Amino acid sequence: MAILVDKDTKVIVQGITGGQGTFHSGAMLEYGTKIVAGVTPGKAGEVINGVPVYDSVIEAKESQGANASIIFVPAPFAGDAALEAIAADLNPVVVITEHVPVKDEIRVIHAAKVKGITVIGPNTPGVITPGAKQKVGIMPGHVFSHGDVGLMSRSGTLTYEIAAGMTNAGIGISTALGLGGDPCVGLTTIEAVKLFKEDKDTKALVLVGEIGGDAEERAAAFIKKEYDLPVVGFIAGRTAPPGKRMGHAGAIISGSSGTAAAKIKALTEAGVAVADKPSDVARLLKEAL
Amino acid sequence: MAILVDKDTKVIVQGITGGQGTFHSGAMLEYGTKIVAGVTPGKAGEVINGVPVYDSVIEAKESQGANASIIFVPAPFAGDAALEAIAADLNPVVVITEHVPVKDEIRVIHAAKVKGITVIGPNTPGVITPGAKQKVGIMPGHVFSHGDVGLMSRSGTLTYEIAAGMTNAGIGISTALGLGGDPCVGLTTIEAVKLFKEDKDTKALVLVGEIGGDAEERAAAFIKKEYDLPVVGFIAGRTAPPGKRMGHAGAIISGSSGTAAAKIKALTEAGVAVADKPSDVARLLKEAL
Amino acid sequence: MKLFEHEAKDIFRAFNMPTPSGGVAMTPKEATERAAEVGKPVVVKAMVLAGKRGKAGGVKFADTPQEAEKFAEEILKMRINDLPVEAVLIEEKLDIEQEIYAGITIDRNERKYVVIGSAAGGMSIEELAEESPEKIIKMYVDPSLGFQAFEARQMAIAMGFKGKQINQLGSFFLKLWKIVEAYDVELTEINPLILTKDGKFYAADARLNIDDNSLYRHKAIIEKLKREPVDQNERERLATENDMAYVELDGNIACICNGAGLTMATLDAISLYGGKASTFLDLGGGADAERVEKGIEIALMYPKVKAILVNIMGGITRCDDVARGILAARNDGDITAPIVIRMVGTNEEEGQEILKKAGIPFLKTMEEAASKVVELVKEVA
Amino acid sequence: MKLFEHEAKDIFRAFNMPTPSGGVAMTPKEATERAAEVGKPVVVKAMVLAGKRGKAGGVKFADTPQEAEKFAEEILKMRINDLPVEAVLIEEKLDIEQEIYAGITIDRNERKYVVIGSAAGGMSIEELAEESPEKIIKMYVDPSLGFQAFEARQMAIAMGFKGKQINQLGSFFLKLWKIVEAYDVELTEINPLILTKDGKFYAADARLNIDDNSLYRHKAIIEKLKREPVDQNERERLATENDMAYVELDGNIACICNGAGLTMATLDAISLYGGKASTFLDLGGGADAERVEKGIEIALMYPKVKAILVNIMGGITRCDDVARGILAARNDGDITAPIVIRMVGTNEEEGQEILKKAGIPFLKTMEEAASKVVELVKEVA
Repeated sequence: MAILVDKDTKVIVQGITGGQGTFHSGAMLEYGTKIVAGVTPGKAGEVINGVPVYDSVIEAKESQGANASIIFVPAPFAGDAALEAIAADLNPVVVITEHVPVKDEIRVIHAAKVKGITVIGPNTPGVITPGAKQKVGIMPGHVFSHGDVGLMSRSGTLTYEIAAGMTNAGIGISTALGLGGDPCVGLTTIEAVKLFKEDKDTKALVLVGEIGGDAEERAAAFIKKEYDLPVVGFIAGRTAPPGKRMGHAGAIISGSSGTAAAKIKALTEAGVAVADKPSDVARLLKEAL
Repeated sequence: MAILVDKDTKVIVQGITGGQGTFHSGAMLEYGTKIVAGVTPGKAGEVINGVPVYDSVIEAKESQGANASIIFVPAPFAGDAALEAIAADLNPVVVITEHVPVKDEIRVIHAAKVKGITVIGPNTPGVITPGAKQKVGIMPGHVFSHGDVGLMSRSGTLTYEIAAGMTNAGIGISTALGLGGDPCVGLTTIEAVKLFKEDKDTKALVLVGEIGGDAEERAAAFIKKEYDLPVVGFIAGRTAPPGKRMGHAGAIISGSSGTAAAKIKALTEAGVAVADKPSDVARLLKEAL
Repeated sequence: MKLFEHEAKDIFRAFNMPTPSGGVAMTPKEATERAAEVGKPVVVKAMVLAGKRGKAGGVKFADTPQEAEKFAEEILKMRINDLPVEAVLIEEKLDIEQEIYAGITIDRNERKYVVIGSAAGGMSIEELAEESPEKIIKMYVDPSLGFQAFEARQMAIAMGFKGKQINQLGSFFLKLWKIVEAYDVELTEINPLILTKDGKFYAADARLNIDDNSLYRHKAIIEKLKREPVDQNERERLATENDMAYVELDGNIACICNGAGLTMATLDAISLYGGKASTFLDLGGGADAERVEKGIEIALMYPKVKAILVNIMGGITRCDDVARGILAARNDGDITAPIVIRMVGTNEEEGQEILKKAGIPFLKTMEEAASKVVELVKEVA
Repeated sequence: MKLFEHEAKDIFRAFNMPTPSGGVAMTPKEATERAAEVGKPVVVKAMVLAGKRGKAGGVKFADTPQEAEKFAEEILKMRINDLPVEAVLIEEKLDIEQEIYAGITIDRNERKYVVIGSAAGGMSIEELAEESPEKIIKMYVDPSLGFQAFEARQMAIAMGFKGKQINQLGSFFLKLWKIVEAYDVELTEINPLILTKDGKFYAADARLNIDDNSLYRHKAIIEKLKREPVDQNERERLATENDMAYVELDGNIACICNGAGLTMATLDAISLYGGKASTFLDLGGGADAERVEKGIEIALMYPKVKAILVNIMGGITRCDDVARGILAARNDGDITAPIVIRMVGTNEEEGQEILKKAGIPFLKTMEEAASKVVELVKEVA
């Protein structure tokens, strides 16, 4: 078991004929991901990495029996691609694309919510379940080892850094999940915690947050009340100045809200062991388990 | 019992300070309708026909405990008024206003559907339940007498004509209902039949249709399959030429669809006794009952 | 409001929808110039707000500017469906690979916009629906999300297109939807939408009807068109100005009633008694004396009228007001044909009193009234 | 993209939103003319994309055109928040009855637009939120229906307005929403929105930020503005052009990393070891050698930089590419400050091999690297 992605996940790659789509569908297949079809309108009949390409998601789904989608199409078309995946009832829909207009994100997230579909991202590295050898994302698979700790994060490489540290320390991962670096993302931190809570094979959590918004504070409130297993946290951006976007569109301190200090305080009060450095995460996990 | 409107109906009149709103709220009150509040933005504090006026539907509802709305505001603002009533969970929402843009109608009807609210109209004379002395509409109350026949129609004065004929013949009405003369209306003919079917005090139906669309054919199919009580029909527009709007925006024969002949045929095949003239309706009812 | 083809195409072009090169001409001379500008064989089309103009001879192909001038001259003199041809549109004659149908309208059962397409364009959608309904693709538009690009592509796929034509045709449908949204369009059709031999799509025709009820939102476009709706004769225009519903028919009895349903039923009753109506005239709700008089005046402008039937079911409309209107019309000498009056409902007695005093007869049921007016017409004839 | 106040107000006016009379001036002389045109006491405001310009002296009231000229001269010479004042806006000084706050932004938890209003405008919404949160009215916009006129009126009612002001202020909010929808606005504020003593509402200030990710949809407006985003210094502009995330800080260590989270964590690690970062530079995913070299070049343009820390977690980014980039920068003589390198992940061994051969030292953990670079800076100082 795991969350969102497991051995039964059959993935459609939207935008498979583009550079990113081709490269990462290859990497996913190599890792073990069951990619059953690709979609690029107008390119039906092509074959990329052995995967047949269709003109539309619905054709791809009906021909190959897919149940999830990963989207690599350029930002101006990513919202439409996500709506197409949602209309075809694929779930989850993982939107890798960066720079999607927020108005489009809001439409996509709302459309998914109405249908009870999970959108991950946009601007996410995706989801990986090492135990099932399934990744629906762009993360380097080898840094994630199988185990019983759930990992969620708003950033990519920082996740790899922490995952690598865990792997080196002999701690494995049930599912690792990038939530996306944009202010508006589909699956939120608190929703991710809830999903992990329902997963009986996840025995502890690592919550990697960053400045901006109050997703971590909300998750902390939930953890305090409802989550009994160990949680280790890390918050990036302690030294970030207010008013500046730190790379991610979502990583910005506005006024006094969204600071690392507030997040660390909320998590600590919720009983979460908050690491000072990425490398402390593995140590704190060992102590907690 | 009856449908949509009964002794527990407490009505808000939107646009009560306008000419139509003032005139018809007076007529409704005189008939016996429980009007608890009026709404005209910016005119809170006024009193019309003894009814207090509020700036918004939600204020009116919360102050006076209303559960239904009738709308007299001018066409450019009627869609907004209906959405306001829907947002405040009033049900039914009766839209008297004529000439509402169809785009607005579609939005309103969809918003109501999502919340399970019945919109009657636009461009309707409204609903009357003579037994409860409640009318939420602009029809002359005295031509409707209490009884057990349900009456539904897409037109106003024709309904009064037929109701008057029934009253003269000693046949009473459970609820009479104007569906509205526009192509897109909230409550459809078939939905009205279904409502009457659930009403144990309605023992027979009169279905007054007209050219345009296929609402009557759809209702006929339902009646054939699911409705066992007597139904008398009348279809206006047997002599109407194709391609011309006969007064109502919805009363138009396009190509070969929407003709009176097709409707009469469908109703007859469903076991409905179709009258040749409005005055035949009462006679056919007597024969059927 | 129905737009002329060239007006609709101006909007199409504003939304980057490809249309054939060319332009509108008001005179044969302008037509020559337009054809010369195109520099290729052209089509000369009558600008008239009537269907089937092709069958009426309003569409001609010209190989030279001289030929275009000749056809323009012929066409500009025509009347189609009783309407004058306002102008001609001169456009490049396309090298046709395939004729396609694309349209958007409102489905009254679903209460949604519906996008319609067919790879078998050229003929009317009604004919196509009868001959080969399986060739018509329909897609309903979700009222909360609107029509999406992926759905537009699905239209193209379902219509049988492949490769990059999926995106090209999809883009056509998407633009058409954006126009529908922007201008409260209740019906638009591109028939034919032409795929040329060199693989390009063009809107070769354009039908665009804006919801009359929404015109207050589109003052800029009406301003730009610099015209009033023109698909009406003088009587129709007058009725529209007075906010009355008015339709002309083939018979000789003018029906003046209140309410569309009642008016239709009155027409039908006349037919039942062997008569034929000339006029559908719905005075609307709450007509006063002046309005009744105006209605009679408009109805009598139509030469076919031999008798009048006034049928009023008083609700908001008061019978005394109606009686006063009839009286005023008579006293002004406006009533130039036999008239039958039936009038019941609100203030019925007061109204009847007025008519009685003036010596104007009236009846109590619409059946009596209809049968009476049919008799009168027979006497007149 | 942040719009200048006068640019935002041009859009406001296009949506029929009342703004004070006046106009923009590039020179003191133009300021006199604008003030003379207004013909009343005016306010002279610095056009600069920085907050708190009032406190910085960028807003002055002038009773005469001469006074306006004098203030314009002063203000046009100013720099506010390290940015030059581009122009001044000369506007009628309004006769204030009440200052109101109106704004729309995006709520990231709800993933919805949120409309915000307060009858206590004038001060910043953040201050107001701390002092009197009860005075702030918020309304979320339904993503499928959009913001409705009745909701706009409810805002005005909830803010305490009565009578016809409900419709007037509601109309302001509704227009603001239409602008947000039309231009992909991620934040707009009118603060203050002024109610004058004679009972009229005016947008006295205007903040309008368009979502950078949506700019491809708004080419017409960018074209019209005839300018690039200007709230950036040269280094920031260069980084934007190269699609790198770049932020300048107060310290002296430039952090060049891949990924925003990792870059922030690197900054934090430096601080843990007693150092202070000067630069946040995120190369993004899949940086090649050239990009790495460019990143080093941009980082070193900032005079505060005393040392560089390159911290790469190879995923899509390959360590051999990074190594080649560093090598190239060194060989070109671009590296003018001590550099510490940490590099793991994809093609780690190949990358390390390249650095070893070139005699460039590298470290394996970010903690070692952070502590090392802090030491180096101390030595340099």
